[in-house]
Amino acid sequence: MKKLINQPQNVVAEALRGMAAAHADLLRVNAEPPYLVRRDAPVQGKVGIVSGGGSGHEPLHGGFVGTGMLDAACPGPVFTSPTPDQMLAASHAVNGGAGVLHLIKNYTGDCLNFEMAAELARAEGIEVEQVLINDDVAVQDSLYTAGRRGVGATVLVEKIAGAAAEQRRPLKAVAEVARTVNDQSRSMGMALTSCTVPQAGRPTFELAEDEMEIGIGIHGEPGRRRMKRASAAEVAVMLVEPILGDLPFRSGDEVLAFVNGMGGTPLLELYIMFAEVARILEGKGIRIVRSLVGPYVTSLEMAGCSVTLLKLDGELLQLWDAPVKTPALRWGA
Amino acid sequence: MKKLINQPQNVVAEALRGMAAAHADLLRVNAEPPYLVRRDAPVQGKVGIVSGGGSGHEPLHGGFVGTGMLDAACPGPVFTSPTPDQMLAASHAVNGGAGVLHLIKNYTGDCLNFEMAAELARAEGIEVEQVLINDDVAVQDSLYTAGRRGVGATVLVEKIAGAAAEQRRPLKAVAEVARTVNDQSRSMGMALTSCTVPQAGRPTFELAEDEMEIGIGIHGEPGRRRMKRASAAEVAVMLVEPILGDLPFRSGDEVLAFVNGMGGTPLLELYIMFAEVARILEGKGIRIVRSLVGPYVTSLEMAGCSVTLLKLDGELLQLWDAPVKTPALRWGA
Amino acid sequence: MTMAVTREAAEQWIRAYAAAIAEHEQALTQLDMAIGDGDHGANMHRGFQAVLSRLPTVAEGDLAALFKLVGMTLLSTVGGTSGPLYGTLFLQMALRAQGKHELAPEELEAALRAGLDGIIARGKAAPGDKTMIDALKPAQDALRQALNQQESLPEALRQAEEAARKGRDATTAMEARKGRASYLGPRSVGHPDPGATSAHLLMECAARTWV
Amino acid sequence: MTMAVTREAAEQWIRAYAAAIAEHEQALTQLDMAIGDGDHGANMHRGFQAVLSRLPTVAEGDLAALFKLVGMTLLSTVGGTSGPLYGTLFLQMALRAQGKHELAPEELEAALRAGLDGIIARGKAAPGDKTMIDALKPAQDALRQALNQQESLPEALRQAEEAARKGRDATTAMEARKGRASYLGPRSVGHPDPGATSAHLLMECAARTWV
Ligand SMILES: Nc1ncnc2c1ncn2[C@@H]1O[C@H](COP(=O)(O)OP(=O)(O)O)[C@@H](O)[C@H]1O
Ligand SMILES: Nc1ncnc2c1ncn2[C@@H]1O[C@H](COP(=O)(O)OP(=O)(O)O)[C@@H](O)[C@H]1O
Ligand SMILES: [Mg+2]
Ligand SMILES: [Mg+2]
Ligand SMILES: [Mg+2]
Ligand SMILES: [Mg+2]
Repeated sequence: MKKLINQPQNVVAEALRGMAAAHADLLRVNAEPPYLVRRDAPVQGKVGIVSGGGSGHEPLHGGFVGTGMLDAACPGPVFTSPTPDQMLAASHAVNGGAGVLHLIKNYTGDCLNFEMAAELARAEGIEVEQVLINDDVAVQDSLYTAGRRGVGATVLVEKIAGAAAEQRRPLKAVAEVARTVNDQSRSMGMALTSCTVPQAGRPTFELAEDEMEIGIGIHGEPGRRRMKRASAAEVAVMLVEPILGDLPFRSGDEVLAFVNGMGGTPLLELYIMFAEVARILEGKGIRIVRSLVGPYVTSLEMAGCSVTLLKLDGELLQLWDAPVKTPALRWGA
Repeated sequence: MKKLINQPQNVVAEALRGMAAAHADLLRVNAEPPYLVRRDAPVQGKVGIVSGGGSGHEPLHGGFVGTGMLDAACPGPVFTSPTPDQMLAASHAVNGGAGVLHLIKNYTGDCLNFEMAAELARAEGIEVEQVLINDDVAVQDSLYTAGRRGVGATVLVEKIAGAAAEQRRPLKAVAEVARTVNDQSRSMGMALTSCTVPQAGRPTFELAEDEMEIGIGIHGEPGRRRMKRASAAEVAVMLVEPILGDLPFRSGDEVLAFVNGMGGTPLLELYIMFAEVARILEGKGIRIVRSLVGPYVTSLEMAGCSVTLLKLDGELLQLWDAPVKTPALRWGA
Repeated sequence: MTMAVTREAAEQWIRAYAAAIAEHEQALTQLDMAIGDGDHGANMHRGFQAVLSRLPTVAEGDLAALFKLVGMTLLSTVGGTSGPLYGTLFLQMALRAQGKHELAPEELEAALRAGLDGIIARGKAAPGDKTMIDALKPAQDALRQALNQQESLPEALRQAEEAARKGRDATTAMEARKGRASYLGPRSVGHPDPGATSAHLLMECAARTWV
Repeated sequence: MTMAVTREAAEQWIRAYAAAIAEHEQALTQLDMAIGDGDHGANMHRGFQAVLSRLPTVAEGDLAALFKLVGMTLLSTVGGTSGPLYGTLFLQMALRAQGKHELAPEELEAALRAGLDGIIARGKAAPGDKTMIDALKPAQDALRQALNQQESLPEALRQAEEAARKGRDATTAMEARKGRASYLGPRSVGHPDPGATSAHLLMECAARTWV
């Protein structure tokens, strides 16, 4: 296992120590139960936004804690949902009297734990709203599945809801904006390699040198289908076409295009993918007005990428452009 | 070869198309000869800063073109220095009458090409200064080598020199600041895996599952020595001790600590490394007052990391904190 | 111990299960690597090691205290899908064991059924969805039926264990419709479900402990 | 063609070298993977393919025009260490071939020596540093000596090629002191130098073309 770690069971706790040491200007880390919270939390009168999920997706979520995005993040063990006590403690820590919004990627584990946390928080008098993120078009039929997964759109929902909360919009309105971003976003991902969960010690799946997986999630799971490796141009078509058909996106739409790295794919390749995505969209008359390129929602060291498109309107655009100051996303501040 | 590319020989040109599509608000891309230049170049009265080098180190250098950092970057083929005509054209494009500073990582190829470019530029009436970056303590004796390599400090030199130029300091003064940053910086890197140059098609070297290389550069070269894999804590000692001893750094020093990912190592592990580095520095009475964690000077998809320490003073700190607005480094703007 | 499950016997069950999970950690994780995310063994092991370390704190308590400790510990240390579900199982059992220091066979059956109902209410999985339900529900049904037929508790548990094992084995042929494995669609067929496997182990430990 | 190198013969040399580089691209890259960064073959190939495509633009020119085109093309398409160095070689040769349509053996020798001196001035490598110098300088010395001894140009070139080959082979045992390979220190020993290998090929093409 080629990892820069000490004990496999300590990776999350030790990475949190690193976050605390590196970003004391932006956030604080609570060790037990583990959560990260913006330095000045709770902000009186502001909706507190809490997200979280298994670790291994860094910078998601801890890297997005700060001004204009998340108030707190709850890290679980690698690829394992955190627990209700973390979410409850984080909700208390960010509750500035205007209620707390939980942003939840739609995985059974995350849903169950956040549900229990909300029950506990409400019982303790905190107003809680929850928004499920489920943008992955690779999961096709929610009658026969746990429903679409939350993937790339998570960053966009967190950023935009964070901006809305920063404007002191009320809880219901912030939740509403978060739901709109999720509704207007679609994603799909692929992998060239698997990844190795530290405690498992070997890759979750094996891919031959000439194979790839299309329709993966972000937990090292194999995807919908295994195929022969293809060019960046061909991969872009396989990812973008299902996205476009699903919303659907139409000629004249203005979008935020997000090419996300899964962790092991260098930026050079992500920009090649971005060029291919841009070419396809241009051919359809869809205009890229904002972009994001980089490893933001990762799956440890997996090689691969995902594409997310968000249909923008003036309101979402203005919230996207609003200042944000977190370890991993920062502008205007 | 597990890469998201089309033709191996086109990777740089296609990635540049992606950069242009994604970051039109910050920069322009010239295709022939290839260079990236900040959108509003040349800025009248401001020293123009040009860097460049082989590709495969993204976001270095193109990702640092914008306000407060580089005015232009010249990308060569993967791991191959760009050519004098690129540097000459870029120097013309950024010359706002206050002269041009070339920031050069100390590799024979880069030095030779930038030297020839400077000869040509001066012959065409552009005032040119050059600063060599050579912070890699893994290269020990410059009598028997091409001299120390430029690695992690490159980002710090580019950022701080960029801030000095933005303040409209004259060419000699900007070069002076750049030299100071280089002089006060030391780095060392290690690899858990090699990387594959697209046109070579297979890994530059092979490492067994239980091996690592200590003292690597950023071009997929093997390092100074091959060792059995060690824990993050042990690796941190191997990287930090030679750095501390070299400047030397002393108790009471204030530093910027930069843990850099080589491309294939996830952020989770980089933060574990940061925690280890912070622990060592704390033990020596050295205070981390600024930090940078992430893949900034990469070697394609190589797994591994490097550590850079920069001894700060009030002047450097103020320039580091100054606004920067580039694709890969951004704050205060 | 055939007439009722004492406080001591219940703790033996928990300890036996913790040991079984420790022994099968890698195997459970490998099952989860095939159709999930490769953490089920680690999740359960983390949880039950925490349970072991906290057992002394309820040494004086009744059965409800024991089950509540297990449930709360799983809830706050396991995470993922299995944490809330196994946590719910034990919390529901605790509700049925209020003030009790032993459970008669029928009381045990009712407590386990409440636990199963809790899991179904939370996870909303139905039999055939390829989850832990596919081991737990047949086991529960077999247990009730055997007790209704006046079988001894050990014999009833033996039948329940057998039903859990068959239920676990039946998941191999199923296409998952809940949890992470559902994302694989038809590719989930051909692998046993990790949660059904850990659930069978729970029944197996009961049958083995309470002879 | 034994008395002088004509414009046509010079172009044949360049074309032969471009073909040799194409043939040995992978081999050169592999040598560079061992002690460098794995691009020497690709670098040289890119450069000489560009040269081939531009040769028609100087079809009418003299030897200086030919060498200048080669030098400028290498300079603007190869990059890395070998671009400026091989570029300098040909630019220096161009200076010695001003207005000429053929070079007598001594003129050729002087032109090549100027090229070598240019490489040394730029790269500051000394013999024994494990660079292209270790093939080029022995070749150059052998060429001059043979011509001094009144050998024919083909025979002198044969001896030069042989010296280049021996020089190339001698780099295997050397520890690099210049270029990327120097970072490896003692680990650079045991591998031939890529640049010395491509430099030998250049002499080999001359010997083969100008018989
Ligand atoms: N909705 C559900 N109801 C009941 N059990 C479920 C449900 N979804 C998943 N499971 C069970 O959970 C097991 C996986 O647990 P685990 O790997 O610990 O959590 P995660 O899937 O979050 O990684 C599956 O094998 C399955 O038996
Ligand atoms: N200072 C120098 N002088 C002469 N030749 C050199 C020098 N440094 C390196 N070389 C030659 O350059 C070759 C490498 O060229 P190449 O791989 O194309 O460039 P780079 O090293 O920049 O990747 C080496 O094998 C060596 O022969
Ligand atoms: Mg999990
Ligand atoms: Mg090179
Ligand atoms: Mg799992
Ligand atoms: Mg090379």
